[in-house]
Amino acid sequence: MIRVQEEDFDVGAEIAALTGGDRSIGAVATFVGLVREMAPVEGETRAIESMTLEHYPGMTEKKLAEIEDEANRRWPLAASLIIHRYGTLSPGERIVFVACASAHRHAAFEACQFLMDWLKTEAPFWKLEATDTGGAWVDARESDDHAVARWTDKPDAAE
Amino acid sequence: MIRVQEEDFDVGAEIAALTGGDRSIGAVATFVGLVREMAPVEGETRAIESMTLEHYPGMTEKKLAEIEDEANRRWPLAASLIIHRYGTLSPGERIVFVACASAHRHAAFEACQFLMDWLKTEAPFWKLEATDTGGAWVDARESDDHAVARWTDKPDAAE
Amino acid sequence: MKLLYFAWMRQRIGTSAEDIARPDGVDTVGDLVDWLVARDEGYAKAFEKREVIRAAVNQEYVRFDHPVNDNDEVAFFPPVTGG
Amino acid sequence: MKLLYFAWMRQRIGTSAEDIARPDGVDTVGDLVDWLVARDEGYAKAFEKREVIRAAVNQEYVRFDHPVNDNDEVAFFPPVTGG
Repeated sequence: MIRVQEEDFDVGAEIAALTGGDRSIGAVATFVGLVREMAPVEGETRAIESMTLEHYPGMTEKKLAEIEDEANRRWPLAASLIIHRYGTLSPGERIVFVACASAHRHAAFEACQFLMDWLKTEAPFWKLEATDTGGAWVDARESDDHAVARWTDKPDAAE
Repeated sequence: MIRVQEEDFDVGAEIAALTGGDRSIGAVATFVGLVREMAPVEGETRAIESMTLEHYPGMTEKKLAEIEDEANRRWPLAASLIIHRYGTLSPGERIVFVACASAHRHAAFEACQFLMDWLKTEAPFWKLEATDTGGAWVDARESDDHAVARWTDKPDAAE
Repeated sequence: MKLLYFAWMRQRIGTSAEDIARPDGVDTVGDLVDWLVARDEGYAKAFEKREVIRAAVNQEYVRFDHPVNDNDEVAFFPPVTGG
Repeated sequence: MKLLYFAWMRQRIGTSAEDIARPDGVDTVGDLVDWLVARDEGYAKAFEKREVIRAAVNQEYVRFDHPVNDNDEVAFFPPVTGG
């Protein structure tokens, strides 16, 4: 399941809903991404007042659904969930949630990491950080490209 | 932080308590282990009526604290938590919870997997599964030994 | 065709979306970029580092040699930073 | 010394804990196992597959060549299956 939303989410309730009733599940791996209060902006560490997430409505949902399908193709998941917020968030707020449930832990962990690596490099979101000196768009990180390159059989790289 | 307890725990509340206030945290990776209703018992897949976890009080807490310290030595974690239950649990119930919080996601994910791999092979717990034909002790899985062997610099292997 | 711009490309161009008739000689995404860059300074600045810009046609990532057609939705944006 | 047994070793031996005076000639964990196995069938059955049994002295994993002393807590158990 995927959700792209402005409002916050309840991690405990989401995990309970994801696994509830399916007793074939032995493992749930999850990831929560949060807005940090300090971040490197143009080479300096700056205090973040807020972060605004812009996205590409329509394409976002399409890419998230594709990425989730791909994870389900690669690993035997009983359930999976991606929630990604947009709009303006304060430090400490949740940005993203990924949960993968499976009979065993390796599938759950790997699928969860796979989804995060792909979200970072393929989902059309852009972060604008507001500091006391104005707004700065977050740069893509080379380490994220390296992270996603681990999953060698890239299913939906540019044609 | 480590906790060895008979009672259940609230995943959402635990994550909130773990990260609350520390806005240097950008990533929280968690794992929940659940009792499955079907499991291979003596070569056959059987319905599990309940699972009883026996442990070694004293040594359990010691090993969990050592494992958590080791994770914190290897990765820059802002916070970590291991909860492991003992006693008799029904299918669908939570057994174990691991959460690792860090500035970035790779440290959080890796530390969480490391802790689970070590828990599986080093923490003195034993699972007894009750089926309609009686009780059977869960066998150690060779795949868990392989999983833990990834973390090559074994810090507290047998002397 | 419908053109969409995101993040700092949107800011430099000064709009998030526009509808245009496909210009003569614009057969690929790359042709479209050339045509936009020639239009004004905002576009030129937005496409300055062309090698980092990602393009999507009808919400699929494409390379700049991908064809564009009259009714396509073509989006341009910087490297993504979600997650 | 205090001896502890867990899981199916506890069941086979029929007790979870016992206090014994360190027998003459028992200087290592392995010596202790030999001594226990000679005691009765339950112990013999519990230590049948000696190569899979894990031992802890004072709550630290040890090998069977590890020394044992008068006041040690010595635990024997099958491979762990927690997590």
